[in-house]
Amino acid sequence: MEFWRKPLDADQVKVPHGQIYVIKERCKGCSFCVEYCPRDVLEMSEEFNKKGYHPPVAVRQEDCVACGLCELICPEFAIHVELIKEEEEATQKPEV
Amino acid sequence: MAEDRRVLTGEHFLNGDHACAEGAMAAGCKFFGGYPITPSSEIAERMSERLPEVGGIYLQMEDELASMNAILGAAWGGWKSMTCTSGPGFSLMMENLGLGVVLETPCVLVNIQRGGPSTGLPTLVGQADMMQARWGSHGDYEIIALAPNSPQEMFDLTYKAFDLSERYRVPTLVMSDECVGHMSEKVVIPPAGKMPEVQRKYTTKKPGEYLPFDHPAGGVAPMVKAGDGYNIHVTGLTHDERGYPVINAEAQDVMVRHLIDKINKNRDDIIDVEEIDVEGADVIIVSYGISSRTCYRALDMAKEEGLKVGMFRLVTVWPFPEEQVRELAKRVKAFVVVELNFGQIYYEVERCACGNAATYLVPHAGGDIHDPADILAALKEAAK
Amino acid sequence: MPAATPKRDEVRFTGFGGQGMAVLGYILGRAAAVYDGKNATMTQSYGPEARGGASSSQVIICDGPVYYPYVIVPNVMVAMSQEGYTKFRENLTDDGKMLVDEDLVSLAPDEDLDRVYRIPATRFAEELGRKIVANIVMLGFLSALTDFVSDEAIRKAIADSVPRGTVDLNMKAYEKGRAHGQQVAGDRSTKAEA
Amino acid sequence: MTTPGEVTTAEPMAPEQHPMSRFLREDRMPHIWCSSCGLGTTLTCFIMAVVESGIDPKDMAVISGIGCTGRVAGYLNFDSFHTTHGRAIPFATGLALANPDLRVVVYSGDGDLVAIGGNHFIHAARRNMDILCVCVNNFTYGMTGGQAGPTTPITAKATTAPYGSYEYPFNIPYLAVASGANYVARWTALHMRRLKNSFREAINKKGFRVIEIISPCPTAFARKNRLGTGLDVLKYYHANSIIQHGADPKDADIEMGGKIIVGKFLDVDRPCYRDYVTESISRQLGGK
Repeated sequence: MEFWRKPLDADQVKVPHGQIYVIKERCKGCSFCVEYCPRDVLEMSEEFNKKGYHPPVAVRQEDCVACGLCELICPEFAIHVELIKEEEEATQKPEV
Repeated sequence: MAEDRRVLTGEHFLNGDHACAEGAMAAGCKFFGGYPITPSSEIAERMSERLPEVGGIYLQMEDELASMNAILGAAWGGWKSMTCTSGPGFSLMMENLGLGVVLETPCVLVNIQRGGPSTGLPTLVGQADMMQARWGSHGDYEIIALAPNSPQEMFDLTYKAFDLSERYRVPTLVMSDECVGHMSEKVVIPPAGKMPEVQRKYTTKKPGEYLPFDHPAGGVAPMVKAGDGYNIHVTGLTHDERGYPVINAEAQDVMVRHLIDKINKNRDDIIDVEEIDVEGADVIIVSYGISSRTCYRALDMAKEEGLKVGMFRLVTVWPFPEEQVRELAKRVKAFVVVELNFGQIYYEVERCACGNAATYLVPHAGGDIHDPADILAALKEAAK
Repeated sequence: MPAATPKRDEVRFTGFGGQGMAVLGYILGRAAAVYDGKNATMTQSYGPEARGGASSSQVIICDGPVYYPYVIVPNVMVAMSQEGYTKFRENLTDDGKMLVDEDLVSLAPDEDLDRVYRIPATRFAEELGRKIVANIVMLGFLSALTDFVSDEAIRKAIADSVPRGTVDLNMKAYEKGRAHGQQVAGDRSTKAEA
Repeated sequence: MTTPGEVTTAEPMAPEQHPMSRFLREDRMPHIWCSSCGLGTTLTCFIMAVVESGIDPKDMAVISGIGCTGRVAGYLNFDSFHTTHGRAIPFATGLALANPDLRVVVYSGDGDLVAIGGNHFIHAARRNMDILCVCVNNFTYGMTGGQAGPTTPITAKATTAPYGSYEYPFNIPYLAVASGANYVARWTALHMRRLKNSFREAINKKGFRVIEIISPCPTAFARKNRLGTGLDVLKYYHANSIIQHGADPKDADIEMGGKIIVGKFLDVDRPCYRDYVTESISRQLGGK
């Protein structure tokens, strides 16, 4: 059993969200991104790319916090993540 | 603006090495990367003193491998550059001379030849690196090599070497020797205004349109330098016009043909020879560099004996003046080749004579120059 | 090549490394080429040792171009070492002049004394304060005895070739040698007339 | 992307448009490096560091020698030079001197930089030449099949060391510090953020700067020594790297199965070669 300490201002901190993109044909299936994603967003897919590797897939996209680690560790320039802007994320902002 | 220190003007009594350095300066050389080696060190010494005066840099490298590479780097940084060496160092430079050839990089390499093989005769004359100049680096290519026979020509031909290297984007060799390098004679240098700096041709195309290794018929692409915003890629691998590696037979054919054609198709422009009394001669001496100075005397001696002898001196050794020798071979009895080795240019002459004229060699192992009497004896034999 | 054979003078300097034989050749050549408008070629024998070994230089002075760059038969030979004298003494023109440092060179028994000039160059140089200018004393003597190069040209060449700060000393050495040369030449011609 | 189960909250951008694209020669992708090789990771860190440093890539030139790492110059969309084996540093030296406005980076491998090019490495460091020298160390000649090299640890196997290497390897940070570099750091390919920061820091410094990156070679070194996949090697780095800034580099030897000391070993501002040239020439020649 792990104990997590919750920051007192946790409800005020906006957790960023990221959109993950995989360029499947570039992937060589090293699984670095899957292994080192701090939020376990990625898994190796079942599908093959043209070179016979299994590219990763974002199975828990909603957990992605756009930390960019997958993008940084990928040796193939095959995965990148885009920070989802707040206004896009928010539903219908009221006009003033 | 202050006086142009690039050009040492007027009449001077200079040794060949110093004259070479001054020729380089006049051409606008800004970088010298070299490693001291007898008998070329006087060039390095002169450059170390003179380059800072014109805002250039002399850098004594850790070895000749580094020297050759550093001048290639400097050339792509936008400077005209040179190195100098002798036998052992020349061997060490060969690999990266090939890099210079394949990167089509203008630069000048001066070899003050001494006796070899190996350490050989560090302080004494030789001319046995002539074939190494032609074929020294691996692979197939054409190169330009000039052979001065006086301090004045050390100045003039070093200047010219810079000009040729820029026009054909090829490392250009000045194949001198210990005797010319260490000989002092009058060197006359015109004023700076009459001696313009050799200009590099830069592209006017925009990034994206420019191809650094394009090969317009028989010509070369203009250059850019690092930092100009063209994001060029330059590789020693076989490459296409963009400079991108392409590892197949077709790309190899296109690239190597270009390296050869750009020199071969411009032979008339590149080749320079000195002809003395060639018309009506029975026998023609073929020589170059310091050996040609001895031949002048042998020529006099032969004339005194009533022989009809002429002389064909190679100012440009590579590319070899094949056509001229072929034509001469149809008109003369024989060629007598005089060089400080046991037959290098001799075989070129024999090849081009195509059996139309006999070819004799007056060999010499180096360490000293020929005895004119030996040349005379060969001329008599050839005239029979 | 010109048809007529131009006047060609050849000088050989020989001594030890460190005596300035190359400098001598250089000054003479420079004087001829740059200040007298002639052509000159200076070459030097060149070995691995910087000091003490045999050293020699040669100068050819010519009205026309110098083609063959080495001395064939010198008109003048300057010997500042026994070794140099012995090695090269056979090779001199019939009317050639042999200049030796009298303290450093013993003449061969069969030497033709008429062609020899024995000069106390090193001793003179020591008297002037620096043994190193013995070569310039020799040059002064050579200048008095020959017309290869003008006195004025040699003086200019010395001033341009020696290290700054030593011009006066070198000039004194030159004058000392030259004065001695003029005196000896005068004595000899008087003797010849007598 | 249309992967099943994916939650999209925005229209995806063109998925082939990787943010690194403008810094890469896209027409040469995919690169030749093996699956789970660390080289691509180091290159991403480098590019990100360039972006963060604010330097216009047009003012940078990258020079490589030969080998897997030697291909870096060919993939980066900067002015880039792929030279002969071992000679990237002298080429870079000439380039840096001819154009002082350029930031000159040598990016090459351990065999290229400290075996055949070892002499150039120590002399460029001695001169404190204005070059950032990135050495990706995978302990072997990977491209040619895994021969022993100058950094192959004792006992490690290679195709030319079938009984295990008998030779002491070079400790690159120690060599660089002893030779006179201005900045010396070591990271592994797993220390991406620290590596990137180190790159950024070094890019903005003068003089000879050395960053060694320990990187997996799954196909040659790891396979020959039964170290598993590239991922297994990264896990090994994770378990065995010790970050120790300011450590004495002589203590940073690398042994098979041992700890890897990483961090910044040296960061000084000794005047570089050009500073001495400028100072000396202006002193000697004045306003000439």
